[in-house]
Amino acid sequence: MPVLDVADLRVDLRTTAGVLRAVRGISFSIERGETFALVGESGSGKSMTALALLDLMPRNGRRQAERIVLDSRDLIRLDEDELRTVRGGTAAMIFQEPMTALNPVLSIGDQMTEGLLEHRPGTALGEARRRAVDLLTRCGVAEPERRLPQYPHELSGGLRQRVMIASALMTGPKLLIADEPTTALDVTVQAQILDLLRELQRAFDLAILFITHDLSLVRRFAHRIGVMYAGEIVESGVAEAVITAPSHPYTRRLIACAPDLAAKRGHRLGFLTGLPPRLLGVLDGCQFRFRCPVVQAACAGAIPQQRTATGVEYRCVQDPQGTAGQGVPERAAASSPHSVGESLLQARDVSVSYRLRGGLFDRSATIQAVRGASLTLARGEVLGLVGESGSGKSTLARVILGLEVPDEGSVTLAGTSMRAVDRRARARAVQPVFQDPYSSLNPRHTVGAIVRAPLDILGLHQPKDRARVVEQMLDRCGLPRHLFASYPAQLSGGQRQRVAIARALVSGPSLVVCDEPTSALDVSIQSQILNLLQDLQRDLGLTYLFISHNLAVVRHLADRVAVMYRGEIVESGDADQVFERPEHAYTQALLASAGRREASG
Amino acid sequence: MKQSVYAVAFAAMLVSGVAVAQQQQNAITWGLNSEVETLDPYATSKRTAQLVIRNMLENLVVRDPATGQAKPALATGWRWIDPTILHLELRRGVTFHDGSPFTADDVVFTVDYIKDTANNATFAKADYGFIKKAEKVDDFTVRLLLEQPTPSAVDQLSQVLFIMPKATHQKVGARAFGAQPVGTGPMKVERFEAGRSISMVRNDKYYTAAWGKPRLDRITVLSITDNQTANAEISAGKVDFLWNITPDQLAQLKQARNVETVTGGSVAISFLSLDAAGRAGANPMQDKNVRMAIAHAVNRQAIAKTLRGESSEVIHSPCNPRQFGCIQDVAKYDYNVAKAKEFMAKSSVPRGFELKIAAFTDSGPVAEAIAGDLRQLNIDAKLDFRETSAWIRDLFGGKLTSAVVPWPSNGVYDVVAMVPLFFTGDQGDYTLDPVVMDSFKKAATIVDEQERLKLYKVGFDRLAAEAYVLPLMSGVTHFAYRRGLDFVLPVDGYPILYMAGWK
Amino acid sequence: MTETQVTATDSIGVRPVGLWRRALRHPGFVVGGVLLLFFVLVALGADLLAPHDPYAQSLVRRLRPPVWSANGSWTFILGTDPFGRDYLSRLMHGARIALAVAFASALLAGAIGATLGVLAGYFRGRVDQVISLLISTRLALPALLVALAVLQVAGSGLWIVVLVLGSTLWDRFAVVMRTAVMQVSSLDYVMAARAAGASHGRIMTREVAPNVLGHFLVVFSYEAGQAVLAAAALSFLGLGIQAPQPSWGLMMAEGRSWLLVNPWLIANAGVALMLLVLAMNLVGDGLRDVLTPGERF
Amino acid sequence: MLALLGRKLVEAILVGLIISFVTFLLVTWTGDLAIALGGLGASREELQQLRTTHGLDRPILVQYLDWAAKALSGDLGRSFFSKEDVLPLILSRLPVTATLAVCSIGVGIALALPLGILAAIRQGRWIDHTAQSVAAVSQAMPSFWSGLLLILLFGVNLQVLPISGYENWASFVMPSLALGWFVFPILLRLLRAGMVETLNTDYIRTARAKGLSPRRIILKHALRNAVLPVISLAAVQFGQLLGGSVVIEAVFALPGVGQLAWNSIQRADFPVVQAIVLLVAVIFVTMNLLADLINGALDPRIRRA
Repeated sequence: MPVLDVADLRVDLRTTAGVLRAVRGISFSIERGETFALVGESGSGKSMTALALLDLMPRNGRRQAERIVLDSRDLIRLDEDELRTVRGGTAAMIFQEPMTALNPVLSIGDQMTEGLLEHRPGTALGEARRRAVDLLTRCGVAEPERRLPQYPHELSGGLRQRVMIASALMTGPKLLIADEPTTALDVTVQAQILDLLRELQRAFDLAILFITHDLSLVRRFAHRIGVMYAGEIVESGVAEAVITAPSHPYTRRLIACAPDLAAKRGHRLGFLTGLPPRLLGVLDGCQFRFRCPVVQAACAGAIPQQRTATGVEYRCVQDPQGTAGQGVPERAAASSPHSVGESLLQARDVSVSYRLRGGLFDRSATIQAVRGASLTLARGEVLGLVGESGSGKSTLARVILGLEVPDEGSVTLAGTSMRAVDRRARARAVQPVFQDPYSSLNPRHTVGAIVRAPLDILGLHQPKDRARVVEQMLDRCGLPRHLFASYPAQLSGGQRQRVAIARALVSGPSLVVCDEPTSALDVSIQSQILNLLQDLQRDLGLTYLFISHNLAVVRHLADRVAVMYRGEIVESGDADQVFERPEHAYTQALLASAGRREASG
Repeated sequence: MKQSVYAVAFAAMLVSGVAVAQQQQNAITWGLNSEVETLDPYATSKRTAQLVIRNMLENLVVRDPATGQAKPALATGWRWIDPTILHLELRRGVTFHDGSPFTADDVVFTVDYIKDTANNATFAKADYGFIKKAEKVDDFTVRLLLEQPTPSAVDQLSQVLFIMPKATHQKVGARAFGAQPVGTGPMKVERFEAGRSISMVRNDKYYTAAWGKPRLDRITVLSITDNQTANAEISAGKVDFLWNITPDQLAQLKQARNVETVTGGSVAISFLSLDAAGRAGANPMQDKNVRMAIAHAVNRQAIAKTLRGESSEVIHSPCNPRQFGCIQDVAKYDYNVAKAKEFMAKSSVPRGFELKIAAFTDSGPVAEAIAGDLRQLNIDAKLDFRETSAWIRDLFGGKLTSAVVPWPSNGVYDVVAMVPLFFTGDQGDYTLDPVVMDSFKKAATIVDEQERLKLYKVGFDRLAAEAYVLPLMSGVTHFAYRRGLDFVLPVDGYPILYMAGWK
Repeated sequence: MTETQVTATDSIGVRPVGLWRRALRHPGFVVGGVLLLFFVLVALGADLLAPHDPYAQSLVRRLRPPVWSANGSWTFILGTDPFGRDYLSRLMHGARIALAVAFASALLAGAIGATLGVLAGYFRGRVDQVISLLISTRLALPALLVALAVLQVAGSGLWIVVLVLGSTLWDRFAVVMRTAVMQVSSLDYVMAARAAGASHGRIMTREVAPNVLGHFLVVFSYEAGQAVLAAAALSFLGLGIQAPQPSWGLMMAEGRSWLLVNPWLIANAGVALMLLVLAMNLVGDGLRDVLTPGERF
Repeated sequence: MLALLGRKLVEAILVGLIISFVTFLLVTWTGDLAIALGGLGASREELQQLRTTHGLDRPILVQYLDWAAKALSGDLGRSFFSKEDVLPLILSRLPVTATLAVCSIGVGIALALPLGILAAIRQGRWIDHTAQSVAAVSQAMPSFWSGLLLILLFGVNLQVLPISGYENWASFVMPSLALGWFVFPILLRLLRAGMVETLNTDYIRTARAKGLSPRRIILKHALRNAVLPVISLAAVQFGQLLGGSVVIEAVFALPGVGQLAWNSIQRADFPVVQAIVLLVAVIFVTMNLLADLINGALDPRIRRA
């Protein structure tokens, strides 16, 4: 008998625009000691499913289900008070953001024990604390007694997530719901947390519902996978089967979209056209049909049927035979190798430090963001700069963009020192593309105006020609023409990133600094942008400094790689060499973590 | 009026429990519409403060509240040796509150103190300008040497010159004295909270004065600057006595049981000062036509009756008819807007101008009413309401284009108590007319009454003909007190509380 | 900024419902807006709408009660004041003064505060430290006392009041604008503009200013209300706007002597004042919810 | 925490210095002190003499340093008017105003706390709308007006409270209500906003996922966080009330600092005004420091920083 058995779960959200069908009739079950992963892009309904199980949806949410049986109690039939005994009792939950999921003003010990004291009234405080210490030890927290009186801000992100996990296990739950528990963590920490979860699962015979957007993550970690799209589980089955032999067109495309750490650079990623549907009002037919490469007329009217293939179940209007082959990702079209030219940019011994909380009088607290970093970029190459959060890679990027003056060291651009270059000349040579598509475009200007601004500032082209130049660039970046007069708020994240790229390129720079340009995007959109960047580089002969924490993306794009750790560049060299024969211990650890995360079985 | 029912009910319902207690304790509480910051008569710029101080520090003579005649106080007798020398016999056996004896030295000390500019005595010029110096003849005889013949000197001495003990004052200094004054008066200070309250108890060693001995054990003075509060408090019996209330307060209190209201005379008047001399800078007041227009445009009758009281009369010269030398038989300006407009049309500013009328305390409404009337002439007149001291400072500093001047003459029954201040080229003179100046200056130095009257006639005629100022109305003093208080209505409007008692 | 945000949805950017339509759905904004519009119309049309000359005084008809009172009459709907002037007409002309003071003071305060706030928020560092010190100083100064003292010395008049209020009410503008500008100027599009070679002037006017205009408007409507209250307090104490001008604060001060017998003298002007300030605050709340959602003011 | 406090202290001292200099300049520029000292009758020569004896003819900076040195030793000069020492004069009035401020803040908090919490947890419901409407109305009422209405109600119609003056605790009831009524919406808005924000945080979701009771979640987890800024605000409000109680003290004839300030302003008694402004500023800055200390004690992020 499964620990959790969910049948036909639906969640509706009342919004100003109408009723949003966030979850549309999903069913799944999880056995004791089993991990079931719900995978999907943002808005697919995976997190809402997690919240709906224990009725923790936002105020505007309503859930409905045939049954949600947890440990032989049907949660759908429990009232609020009874549900409270389940929450944190039989089922515990951990969340994505360890930085915000703990109450900042309460001590760790207090937060760990309060759930137990609430669920088992009579428990002595000493006993609860002993259990907390015990669990912290099991979760790999050093000096657990010392942690109890501490406050969340005194712990690192990884440690907090361990505390969260320990805290969740206090009452000995049978089901652990983990909502993107590693997403906010650095690669090395991610691997540790996943190891920990697996270990605890074995020790406590836990059933785990694992929510994630990261397909590569679940391959090794989950026993079974459910792929969600538009509020439905479109395909589910044994993890290995779903990853290696997907049947649903969406799953196939999704897997093709993800860059692979093991693959060599140069190939094109698969992609999904279009955008996920808005799930408002009455929905009919297959909701994937708008993006489906094998769509047929029947898809609009019929309800997708449950079909079975080897090791997987999936829902599709069409027969599996009909769709086979067509969903095969185009991995083939490899781009021609770049012609790498003379040196374009040289950064030598760059150091940058920041003053923390500077007052008029104390300037003691400084942090060294970049220490003596040097790198060179040859014309026409892609240099990948990798590192974890806080490694100083974005600061270095700002120095190269001329937006920050280094304390020490120099940056030379095409032979002239950055200090000697005036801001216009610098702007014509280097341009940035930033991470967050939501803050990189001024919401008060139209797309056309945003892309045109650099031309006005730099006085490029005749004023009357500028509109045409802008249009050409936007066309080139693949933005539909009808959006040229729109405001950023009317654009999707991917479209915004296209605009940001067009803005960077419109003034014809030779170097583009891409600072995590796809980190905020879903995998299917990320692949579109990566492909676009690749095309533009080839067509315009651009040089990229490509900054990312995502090794697979760097691997996919970069000719050469530099690894940054605590403000220093610890290793750099040819991409293949660094990825295959890392020399520095940190690089090795980084690659090992990423590999462990993804390695099969 | 429906709302007034509240007031009546309010007053009626609060039966005089407190008052009974007060009467049993033989004490009264005065709700003073002003704040007393110091009890040093030479540091305060407020006449009202002097009214309080008078209970503790005595003058040489006292004015009989019923007749207005000067009666012996610290001086038992006086005579003129010549028009500029006043010879005074002092009372023997009087002691100050601290036990020190009162002698001629104290009088000389007091005059010297005032005359020493280092001490910055307030009113040094206005009140004591006529005194040159004091000379001790023997321990109980002094002579006041005057600057010029001053017929009203004895009357003035009943209002000014508060005698301070030489030894004590020199020992403690002016500041300590202001907080804890030591005098010979019928009351001595018990507790003084600057700006809030003064509580005084009877001086049992007080001599038997011409009017008798003090009857009250205690007099408390509470500062209540808000009229409505004052009304409420007297109706509730928390306060027994109010002085100088407004006609509106009077109307409201008339309906209150247990409160008696009386209206007494006063030698005060109000006039509208106009900067005809241009002291505050060039201004339309320098134009005679404008002044005539203003004189015709203000409905003084209505203002006097409504804002001062039924017994207030419109005056035509800036002096009280009760004062010697006050000539009211001069050119008169009736309320006639048409005529006013004619003058205005003839003036240098036919289209009007902006005017600020400075006023303080209960002159505010008068100034506002005048401003309202002047708007008929297209004069954009505004009330410039100020705190008393600030108003005094600026009026005498020559900074006010126009101001409502309420002048109490310090209760002196002679125009000499006000004319020199405003019309003889002094700080308060916005007229600076040689004819007026000469005649008034001369009149002050002459003893012959007929001669003086003639000279005053010349001066007041000139004032009226030129409309240098707009005389408004005579003052009225309204009192309210708890029924049962035995209080003599003073002819000059200045209450002497230590003479009061409960029936 | 975490590098691994997965919060961004890539669904079609839903076209935001127009600001106007959202504003019109905000009940507070609608009520406040209608009230404010009413006051503005009354103020503008006071000459036509007022039944009498607000200055026409007649001491014989003083203190007539309002129409609903037993002795009231329709000639003087809200009665007459202690000088026999028509209360309603004065109330209407008073709206003019109140609005003039409100808008002019808030505008002046806004000019001072926004300039300081934008400079501090944009340039940060030393500039910010100096301006922050200035703001702290301003906050520590008892504004009302200083205003009273300055008015006492500088004299009276509408424009002096505006000057005094404008130079004391700027702190909230500065604080809010500073924070808002700091937030905006740390956004990537400002970085992009800098990278594109734009000058500080261009960045402040084209990139930053349009995005903090909402904050300015919100603070403006609150501070306009504050200015009305402050001006009334000054008038009530007898400083600032002087009689016989029909300032509401003055009318209340005048009515105070009649609190026991004619409470309507105070009540009616007070209600008018309260409604105007309420209108401004409601509009402010509405603008806050619509223009700067999620911000506290 | 210590570093933060040190920085705040430096800022406080700087603010004090600036304000002292500004007020000093105001006093020096706004009137001829010699005339103020000399009174009405002073002649030109006398004035000149006064200037020399009081050092009014020296450079302004010298005069300021002289004044500041005295001020630091507690000598804030003498009243032009009552010739009394300024500091004891003000200190004698301070208890009244401080009591009023404390009571007003008390009234404000007593109203804001339950209403703010209720409004936040019933966000969008009628109680929320009611609380916000009441706050909007009360924020639009000038405090002197509500004071007068209170007088009408309690003093005149019901006759249960003294109308004015200062005798006992009853004298503070109406003024505190009037001021507290004005302070309450500011506190309410902040508390409500803080509660709403806190209730939407991840850690509240964590607490809910732990199955804690709503009472515990609101009082222990949410309020602890939401109340932090309210404490700062209350301290700031306290400081502002000291300087802002002028009108209410005038309405109720409360003999506090406000009334003293107002009277002194009216009679151009600038040493008193100057000292009050300075004192209020110092108290304001001190209250801010105190609020930081309290916040530091309640918020571990600051305490251990």
